Amino acid sequence: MTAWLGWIPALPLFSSLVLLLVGGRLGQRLVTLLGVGSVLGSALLSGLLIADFLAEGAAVTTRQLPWLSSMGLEVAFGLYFDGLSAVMLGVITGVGLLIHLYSAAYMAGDEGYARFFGYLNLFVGAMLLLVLADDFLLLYLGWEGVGLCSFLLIGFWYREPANGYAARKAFVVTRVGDIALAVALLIMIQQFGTLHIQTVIERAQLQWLGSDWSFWVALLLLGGAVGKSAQLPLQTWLPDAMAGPTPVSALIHAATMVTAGVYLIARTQGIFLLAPRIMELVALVGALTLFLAACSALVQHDLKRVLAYSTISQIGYMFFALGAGAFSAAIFHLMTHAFFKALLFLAAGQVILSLHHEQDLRRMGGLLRRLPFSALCFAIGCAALAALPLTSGFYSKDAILLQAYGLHGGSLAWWLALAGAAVTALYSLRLFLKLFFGEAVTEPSPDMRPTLVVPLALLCLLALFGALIPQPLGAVFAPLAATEVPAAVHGAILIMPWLGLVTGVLLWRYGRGFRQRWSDSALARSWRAGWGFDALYDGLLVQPLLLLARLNRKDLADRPVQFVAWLSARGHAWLSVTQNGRLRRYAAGIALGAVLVLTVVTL
Amino acid sequence: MESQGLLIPIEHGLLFAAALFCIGLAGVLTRRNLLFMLMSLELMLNAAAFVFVLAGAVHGNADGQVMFILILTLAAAEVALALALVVQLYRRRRSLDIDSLDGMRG
Amino acid sequence: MTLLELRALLPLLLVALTILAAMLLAAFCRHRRLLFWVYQLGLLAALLSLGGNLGIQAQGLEVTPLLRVDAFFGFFAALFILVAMLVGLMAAQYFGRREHLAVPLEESYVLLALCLLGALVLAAAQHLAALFIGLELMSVASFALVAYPCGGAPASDRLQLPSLEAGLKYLLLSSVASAFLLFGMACLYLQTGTLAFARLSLPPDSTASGLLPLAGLAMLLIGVAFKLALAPFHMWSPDVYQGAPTPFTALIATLSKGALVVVLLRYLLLSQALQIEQIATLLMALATLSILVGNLLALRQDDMKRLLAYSSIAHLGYLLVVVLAAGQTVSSEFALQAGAFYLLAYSLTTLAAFAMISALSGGGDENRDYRLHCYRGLCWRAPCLGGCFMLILLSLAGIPLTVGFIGKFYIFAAGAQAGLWWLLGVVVLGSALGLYYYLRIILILLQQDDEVSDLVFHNGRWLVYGLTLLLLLLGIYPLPVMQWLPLL
Amino acid sequence: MSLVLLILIPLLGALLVWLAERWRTGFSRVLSLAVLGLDALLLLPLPHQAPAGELWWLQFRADWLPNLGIGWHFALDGLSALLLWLTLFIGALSVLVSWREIDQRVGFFHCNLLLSVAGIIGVFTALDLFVFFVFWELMLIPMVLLIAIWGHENRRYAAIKFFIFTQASSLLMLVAILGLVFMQYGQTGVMSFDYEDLLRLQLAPTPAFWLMLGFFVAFAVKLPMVPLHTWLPDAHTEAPTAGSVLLAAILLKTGAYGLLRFALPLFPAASADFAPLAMGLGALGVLYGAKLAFAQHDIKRLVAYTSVSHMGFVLLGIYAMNDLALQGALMQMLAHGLSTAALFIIVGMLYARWHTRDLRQLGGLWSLLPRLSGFTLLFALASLGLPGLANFMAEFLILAGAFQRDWPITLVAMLGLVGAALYALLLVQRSLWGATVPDAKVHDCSPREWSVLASLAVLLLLFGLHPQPVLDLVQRPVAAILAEPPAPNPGGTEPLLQRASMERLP
Repeated sequence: MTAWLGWIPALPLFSSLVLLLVGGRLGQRLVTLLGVGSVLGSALLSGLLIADFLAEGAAVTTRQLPWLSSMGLEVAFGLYFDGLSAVMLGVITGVGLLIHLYSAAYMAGDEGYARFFGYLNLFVGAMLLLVLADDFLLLYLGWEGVGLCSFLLIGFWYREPANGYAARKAFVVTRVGDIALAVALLIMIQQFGTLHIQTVIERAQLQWLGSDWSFWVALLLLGGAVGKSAQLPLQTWLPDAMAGPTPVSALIHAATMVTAGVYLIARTQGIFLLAPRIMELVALVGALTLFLAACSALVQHDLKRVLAYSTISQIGYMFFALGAGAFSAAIFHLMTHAFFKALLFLAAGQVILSLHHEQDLRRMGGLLRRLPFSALCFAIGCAALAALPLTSGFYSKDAILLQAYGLHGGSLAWWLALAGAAVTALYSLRLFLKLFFGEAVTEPSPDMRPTLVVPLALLCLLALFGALIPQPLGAVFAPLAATEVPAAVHGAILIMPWLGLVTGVLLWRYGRGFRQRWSDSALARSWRAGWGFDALYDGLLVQPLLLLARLNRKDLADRPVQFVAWLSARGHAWLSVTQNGRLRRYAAGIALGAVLVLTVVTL
Repeated sequence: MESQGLLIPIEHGLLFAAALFCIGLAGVLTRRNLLFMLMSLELMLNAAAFVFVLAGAVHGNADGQVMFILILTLAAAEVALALALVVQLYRRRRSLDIDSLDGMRG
Repeated sequence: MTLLELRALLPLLLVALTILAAMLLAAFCRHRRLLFWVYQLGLLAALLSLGGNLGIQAQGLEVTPLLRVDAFFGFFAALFILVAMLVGLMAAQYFGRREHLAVPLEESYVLLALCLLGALVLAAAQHLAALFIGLELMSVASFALVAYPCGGAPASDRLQLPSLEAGLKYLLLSSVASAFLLFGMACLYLQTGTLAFARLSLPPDSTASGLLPLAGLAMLLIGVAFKLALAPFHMWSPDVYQGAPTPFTALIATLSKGALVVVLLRYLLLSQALQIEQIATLLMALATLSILVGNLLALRQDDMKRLLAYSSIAHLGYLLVVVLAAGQTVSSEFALQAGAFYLLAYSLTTLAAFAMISALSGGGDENRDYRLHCYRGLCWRAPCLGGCFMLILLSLAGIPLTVGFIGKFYIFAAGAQAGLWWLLGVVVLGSALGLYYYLRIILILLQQDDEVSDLVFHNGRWLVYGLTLLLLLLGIYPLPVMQWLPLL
Repeated sequence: MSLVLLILIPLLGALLVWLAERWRTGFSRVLSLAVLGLDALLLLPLPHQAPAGELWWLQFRADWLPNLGIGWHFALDGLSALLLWLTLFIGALSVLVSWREIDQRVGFFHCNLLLSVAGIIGVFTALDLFVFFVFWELMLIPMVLLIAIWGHENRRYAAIKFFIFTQASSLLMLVAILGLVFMQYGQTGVMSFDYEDLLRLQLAPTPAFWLMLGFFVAFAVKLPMVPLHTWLPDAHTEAPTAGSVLLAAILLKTGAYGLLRFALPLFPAASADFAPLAMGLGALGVLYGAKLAFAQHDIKRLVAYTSVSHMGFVLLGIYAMNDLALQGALMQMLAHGLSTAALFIIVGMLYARWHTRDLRQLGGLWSLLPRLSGFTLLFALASLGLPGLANFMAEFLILAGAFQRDWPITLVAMLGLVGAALYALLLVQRSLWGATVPDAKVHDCSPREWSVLASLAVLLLLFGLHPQPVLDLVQRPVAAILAEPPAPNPGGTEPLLQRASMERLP
């Protein structure tokens, strides 16, 4: 059984290689077959493996293929499969497969069809490598590979320069995070001489008990995670990443890549546990991001940007859970979030498609009767997002808030998380109402495209009953001490979503004037621009660099060289004046020389 | 080295020769006519020859005077050649102004 | 004069004999080719005789207090004779096809032989009088050579005026320098009482009497510096090089400068003048000045002959490094070998350069035009000649696989052994400037442009090929020559 | 003897090629390929590991100027073998690339190419300092001619600047070599230019520092260290494609090779004291190169400045002086050679099609030339250090090694990774994406171009995923460089170059 572990990442990678090299010549059908087929294959394989794992529950590692053995460092291609990677595998291949099916129809007819599937498969392969890596260097390879694919896919419609800029911005901002991760790797090499994940964590617990190495490494790992998962302060790239096709946003910027940071912290929880202060920082970062993103989502006009900010806020929840120590709750929320966020994005894609690529909410409305199926999907998605009872979101978010209260109760982060729940409910309701009620503006074409229905339906089921999927995380994370939670707190957690909904309905019905004034207010505008982080970074980093670049295009280091050339040319000019051909001038030269010589000698 | 048979101290002789030398040099520098330059040239050579004779007298051996005669022959040879060239110059330029000869410069 | 001394002086006597024979032949039967062969065979005989009394030279014999025939003299005499023969060949080819211009070539061989005799005397001089005689013999002969064309029938001004102007300038300024030289020698004689190259010792207290030898030595060095065209006294050389006919410019650049360097080396070593700290600083100042001034002046120069004049000023500056190194006891005999080889390399390369120019220049036979733009695109018109020109320029710049590089390597080696770090820094700076104008010429040679250039091919090409081949061979395998380098 | 043949074959080949052009046009290209192939065939059978206890795989000694202690001394070990293979491969590539680009005076072009290759082979194998210096200067002249004759607009300025920069600095090296030789002459009375003898020399700190500086400046100019790098952009921009490929891929490596072979082992103590400054300059080079690359409009200047940035990493690696960093530096030399050569080849192809190097006029190439754009994307990603390609492996090793010696400088250098991302993606976005499509009707990669780029891509991927053969090849030379001088130093300078400080748990 374990021999097949290697095939899971290999299948998508091979198919992406084939698609990228000769994709242009293959027909659309063959490309779809290859693209979707490879992900289907790895989905089946991982399904078997998960089933097998659930039966025995033993961690599995494959053969170590030697990659690099320099004097101080041994690195090998090796895969590691345990409970955590089982969950991640399930999410990636499962949701990935559905999204591949969806995009087969969504992208049909696009001239870069083969290239699209090539990149998508490359992404899935890289993500699987990241999740299954047994060695930090292999993880880093997957980590950067995923970043590369997000760059390629955001800039897929390359004719539009804005897409290119967004792609480049995404890659550069995540690259800043990657550097933090790389530094962490360098410290591990210096301290332990190896990058093998298990041994590193093991030795860290033995060797770093007292020292503050664990503080620094944990901080750096957090930096890497923050970069990739678009948390504060590196979250500015995700809203712009919506420039890519919708299935890309669904797969990469909702379900899989952005959760890589969460996976990294969960995988290296051994190191984080050694640095409690960093755990609090993770919680704080999560809570802050959660609240800020939720507020921003409240005032967005673009449909996909609402979903983007909501993703940032939901991942904020996961970081908050990790920071609070509720690792299994975080992973549980990760899985459920993948389901309903993918559902929301794909449904949004369908709406956009039927509204002829219209993404602005202000020009949408009253679609309930014309797009019933999308309305249904949105309803389920928004309900799960708002964590209403009986949806998967309810169980995972409440689990986080409950367990976090136990370990971390009463802190600012917890209160922010609680308030966030209310705001989340508010903006998901606003999204639903704006889309499907109010007066209709553009005329949609019918939405019941057959090939899109199947994945959407499946995702609806998962969004509703996803919480029932068992999570084999027992072996990975230590079980939490069950602390009793006072009934009032329990009640508050339950009421929060309803509070958001009620205020939303009231505002929709009666506050029309207030809503108008509010969306033009200065605060709303700042929230809409992502709390001004973009302007801050632009002013702080981008403009000075551009100015410096323009200033020094001619390379200041060349100045001294040109000065020497100018000086010798001047020297030549002055000296050649002395050669004016007159004999008496030469005799005077000799006399002057003689005087010079005599003074030199007699001094 | 005290002068044995000399009546006047050496410094006077040296000063005289140096003065003569400088006059000759000044002559070469200032005069524009070629002949005068040749004359001042002779002056410089004779100044040097004078010091040789003085040194010969001081050390009491004849080397000084031998050198004096050699210098005379040299001066004669150079003047002979110089005058040949002066004639050529005069035939072409009808003037002995040395500054007219500045064809080559730069 | 014992028989042995006569045998030792044989080379000089043979050269004197050629002078007489040439003069008589010039007087009676003015046959150009005959005179050429008499000149060449005479010099060849002198060379062979030189080879003959290697034994005497080995232990060194003092012939009359003036001359000293030793290995040092042997090597340089051979070098000077070879140079004179080559210049004779160049002159024959340069004036070869100019019958209608009626430039009587016969007398030039007499003057060339006279110049050579002066050089040989200088090479063997160990006495101030010998120095004076040799120097003046060489100078007066070269005045006549510089002004040689205006000796013939009064032809166009375009041809004879430049050499007249050059001759006059050279004569007058050189006489002024000789006056300085003599005055210095007289002061030294006053101080030491003997004209031989005696040890100079400064009296411990530098009172007035101490100043005399210093001033004397300084004046002597001024005269020598003028003849070597070192920096403050260099102004005459570009005009004289440009005015004089090319073979005779080559003579001045190689023979007269070479002979003077030899006698300077011998004098400084015998009189240990370089121990005196002021003289060492003086020479260092002269070297630095001439390297910088020489290279700077040549930077944007357009005329090829003037450019070679300036580059030879710089090369003499490099040679001073060796002279200084010879002064220090730790590195003196290595520096001597370095100086000898560098002189050989410098003479060979300069001769090759002047042979190239005399074989190839703009304008017809009369008004030769050596400006650089005449040589553009030479590599594409005549690849072999272009290749030779590039090799010569590389040797002047001191780039490997040429004799110039081995010479420059010796300079650096002598300087490093003597610890003259600052001076070596100046040499590096100077050769960097040098690289600029040598490469600039190479780029002109490689320029592709199609409009016809007024380049004229005169005879004398085989001489250029021969010299370049020698230059390359000595650059790749200089061992045989190195074994002959003399020790004082 | 076969080592001397390695140099003689391209030398004679150069003359042959020049004559061959007169005989039949176009024949010189085939002949020069054949000459390079023959050289490779000669290199193949040579023993690829050192006999027991011996440092060099193969040695050749002969006398040249015994009175000065100069002899022909060539030797081959892992370090030079790696660089020789790179030289021959890149030489063949540059001949292939200039198949259609060079049309006038083809024979003379290939003659210069082969002369330059011969000079480079001499540099990589010479062990006598004088012979090394001769080959060091010899390889420059053909390169200057390449730039000056077949270059682009102001090629004269670039050729002169390149020539003076490298020649003047190599004269400084000559002074340093002579200083070293005469100090040994002073101590032991024997004048010898041989590498082994000079290794045993014990120097006092101050003279050692100045001599090491002489060597360092010459190699720093060649490996463009930041303050002395200004010749590189001009030389690369004006050189023909083959010239800039040869220049970027190999000539820059001679500087790094010189540092590894001569500057480090000859002056271990002085280099150790000098290391922080050198690493600082390396990190500065990484950032400054990246910043300048980011600002360029001319695509060839952009690629030239990326070389400055990558070679900054090499300098960082060399002076970190531990095994990881040195192996990383060598790996970077190989990887940079391949990726920059590819980028220059692509720029050459773009220039052949549109006769412009200005990024503002190029754009939207993806739709016109999909395959060429694919390759451009791949090599741009290689130069920004994407894991899975050789550059990342090299940079990672360098950073790992340098981190242990001096971590603040390494952090500064790591900012260069962001800079690399900036300029590489800028290159991709400006040239490949965007809507402004230049008008000409052009064909995509011809089979020749495709095979050249594919071979480079495969090599980069191969060394990215399986760098072990390269690391084993240079294992022993790196250890030798870091080890103390061979002779037992009688209580002299204690070995400053401590092993990589790897506290390994039992």
